[in-house]
Amino acid sequence: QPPPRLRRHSAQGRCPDGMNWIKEADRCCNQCPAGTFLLRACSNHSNDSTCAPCPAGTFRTQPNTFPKCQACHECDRLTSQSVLSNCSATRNVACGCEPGHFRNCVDKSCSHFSCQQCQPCSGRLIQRPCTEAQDTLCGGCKPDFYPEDSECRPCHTSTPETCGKECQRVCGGGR
Amino acid sequence: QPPPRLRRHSAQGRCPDGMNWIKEADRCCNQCPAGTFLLRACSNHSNDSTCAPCPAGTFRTQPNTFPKCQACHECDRLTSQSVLSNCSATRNVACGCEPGHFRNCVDKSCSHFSCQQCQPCSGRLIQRPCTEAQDTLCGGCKPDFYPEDSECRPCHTSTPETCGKECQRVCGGGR
Amino acid sequence: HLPILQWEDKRGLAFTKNKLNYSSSALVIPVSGDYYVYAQVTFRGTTESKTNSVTEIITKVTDSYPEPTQLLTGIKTLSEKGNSWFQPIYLGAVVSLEVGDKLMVNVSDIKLVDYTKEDKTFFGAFLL
Amino acid sequence: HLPILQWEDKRGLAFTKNKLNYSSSALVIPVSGDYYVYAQVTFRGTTESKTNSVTEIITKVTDSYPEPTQLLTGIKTLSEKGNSWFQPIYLGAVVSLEVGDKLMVNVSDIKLVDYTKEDKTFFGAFLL
Amino acid sequence: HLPILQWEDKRGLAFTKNKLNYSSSALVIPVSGDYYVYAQVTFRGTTESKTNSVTEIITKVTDSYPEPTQLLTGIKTLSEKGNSWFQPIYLGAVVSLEVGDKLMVNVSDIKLVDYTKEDKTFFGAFLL
Repeated sequence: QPPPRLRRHSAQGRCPDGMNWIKEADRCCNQCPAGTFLLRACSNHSNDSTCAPCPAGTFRTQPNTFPKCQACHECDRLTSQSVLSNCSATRNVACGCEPGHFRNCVDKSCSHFSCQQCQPCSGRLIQRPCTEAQDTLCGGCKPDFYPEDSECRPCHTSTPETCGKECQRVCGGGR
Repeated sequence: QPPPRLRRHSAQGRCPDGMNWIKEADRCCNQCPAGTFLLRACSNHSNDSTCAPCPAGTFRTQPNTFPKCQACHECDRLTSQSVLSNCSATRNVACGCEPGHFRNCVDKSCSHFSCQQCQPCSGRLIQRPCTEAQDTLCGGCKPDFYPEDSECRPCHTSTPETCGKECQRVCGGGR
Repeated sequence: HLPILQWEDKRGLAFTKNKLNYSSSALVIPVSGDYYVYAQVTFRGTTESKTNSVTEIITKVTDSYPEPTQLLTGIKTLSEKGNSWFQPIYLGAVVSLEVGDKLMVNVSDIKLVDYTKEDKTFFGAFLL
Repeated sequence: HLPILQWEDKRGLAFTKNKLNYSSSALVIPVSGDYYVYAQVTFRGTTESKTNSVTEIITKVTDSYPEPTQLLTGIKTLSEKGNSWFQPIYLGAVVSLEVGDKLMVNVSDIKLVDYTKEDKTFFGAFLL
Repeated sequence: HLPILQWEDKRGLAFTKNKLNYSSSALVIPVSGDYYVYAQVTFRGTTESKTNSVTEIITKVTDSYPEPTQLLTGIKTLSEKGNSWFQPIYLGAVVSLEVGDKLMVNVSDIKLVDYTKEDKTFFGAFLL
């Protein structure tokens, strides 16, 4: 049976759920709810800590007894990122890509990405549309378009002299 | 009227022109002229600081009360820089490029540059000569030189077999 | 001179204490002495940025002297292939400073500084 | 989260003292205060590694809080030509820590960390 | 061994104090203890330099022991396109040193060290 005094210290760090050990108060205090931070630890007469809301530009997603909130991140305008959801007292900003752009991940976890313009598939069929995660996947040439030097050209722009084998195959012989 | 003691403190930092507040002396002292540094602060009987000349390899461009002078920069021989003017007690070294070289700026302010050999415009007219700031700008081929694979070749080296269309146009038909 | 960075000094991980205060883009030295001064700037750009080098300089300004002094400089040439690039530069050293001296961070191009997260670009000093 | 590096804390140049102990991949803070925290990771790879960036993050974990806090981050994109490449990333800054906080180093890809010599990859902290 | 750099210890921003003196290319430790040791070397070259990597090593030499100890190493491979390139390497960490130990900085190639400005290449240490 360890001496009582020792046990009080050994209690350090083991508080009931929803409470944290506060060194200054030398006791367990209630956690402050998400979106707030610990302004003053609880005193001897009550478990309640004094909490204050996170100032603008900061947040806390979880109940805590931190003296400060976390600073919000910002979306990167230079790489065409857009704000999916603003930073709130309980949630960091969420960044995505502007319409017509997709995420070009710099690292595997894609926590760093730049927003790249979706390719237009001009003259081609769209096999898979552009999404936040992936560029458009272009398919073969649209009807009335013929393939030439890895491009799809409209039949109506071809002339008998320029209409090669591929062009005739697609746009018909009656040129 | 603030109490005299306070005023003495409030004088901190506000000295007449040509004088600086010296904490150790707790008073304003005369600045040391450019090319020198503060050896000893002025004492109560005179405003004059004791100044000493900047040691070799150091400089001060302005009147000051610093305990030391600034270290001279050096010109970069590896990148063919040359000394435009040596470091003096009152001025840092000035670096430029050796004759026949121009500054190839690494950054926008061109505080970092390497010296690149001016291009010779062999067989061409010099549209704008090489300067410290820019490479030579070569123009068209010199008289009696004809253009071939982006070079200018002297007419006299061409032979009837090798003298193509351009060569004949420039060097005349009587080949 | 090169553009001067502005800093957050209260929110998140940022803090100042012992009268080493931040005001108008500078840390102001409260007590003469030797300080370890450090800063990291994460530069980032895209192929359009067309930059071939980035520079970070920690500078000292003394009220009584008209010219700033460059204390620490990091310059890196870039040869990036991808459409977007990241390049951090860390600088740190001991310098002797006088009360009232101001410390600032200059960069070659403010548009290329990654300001989006406080753990990627930071600046500080402590008295030895 | 990114993988956490494990460290040697006794052999060679490594040491811990003043109760700033190392346990299960973390330095455990014995006394609340301001610490200068630093780490260098040397990344290395070959053309087969097919990586276009490396990242090093010094993270803080507090038992009473479910999410780690990213204190310092270094990210560098790679555009290496040779068949093998080396890329060191150094990070260091002052952070306020509480007793019991745990400091760890996360990396984008453990396979790319050069663990072969203690002078190339290291991690530490000291109380100001 | 790799060439050893020589340093200026008096002029400009350079200084030594508290008997941590500089002599024949080395900082000499006056008092046993834990020191934060740091150094930055800015390497620079041109296309003619034909180098594919640069290395900086902070080394400890103890009179009583014939071999130097490598304390901190930074190695970076180069893949530069432009006709001139710049590459800074910063190193810093806490090491336990004995009175009389000598600290030096070795580099892969002295010709590639940018010696032109004191704020680009520097070396120092302080007792914790």
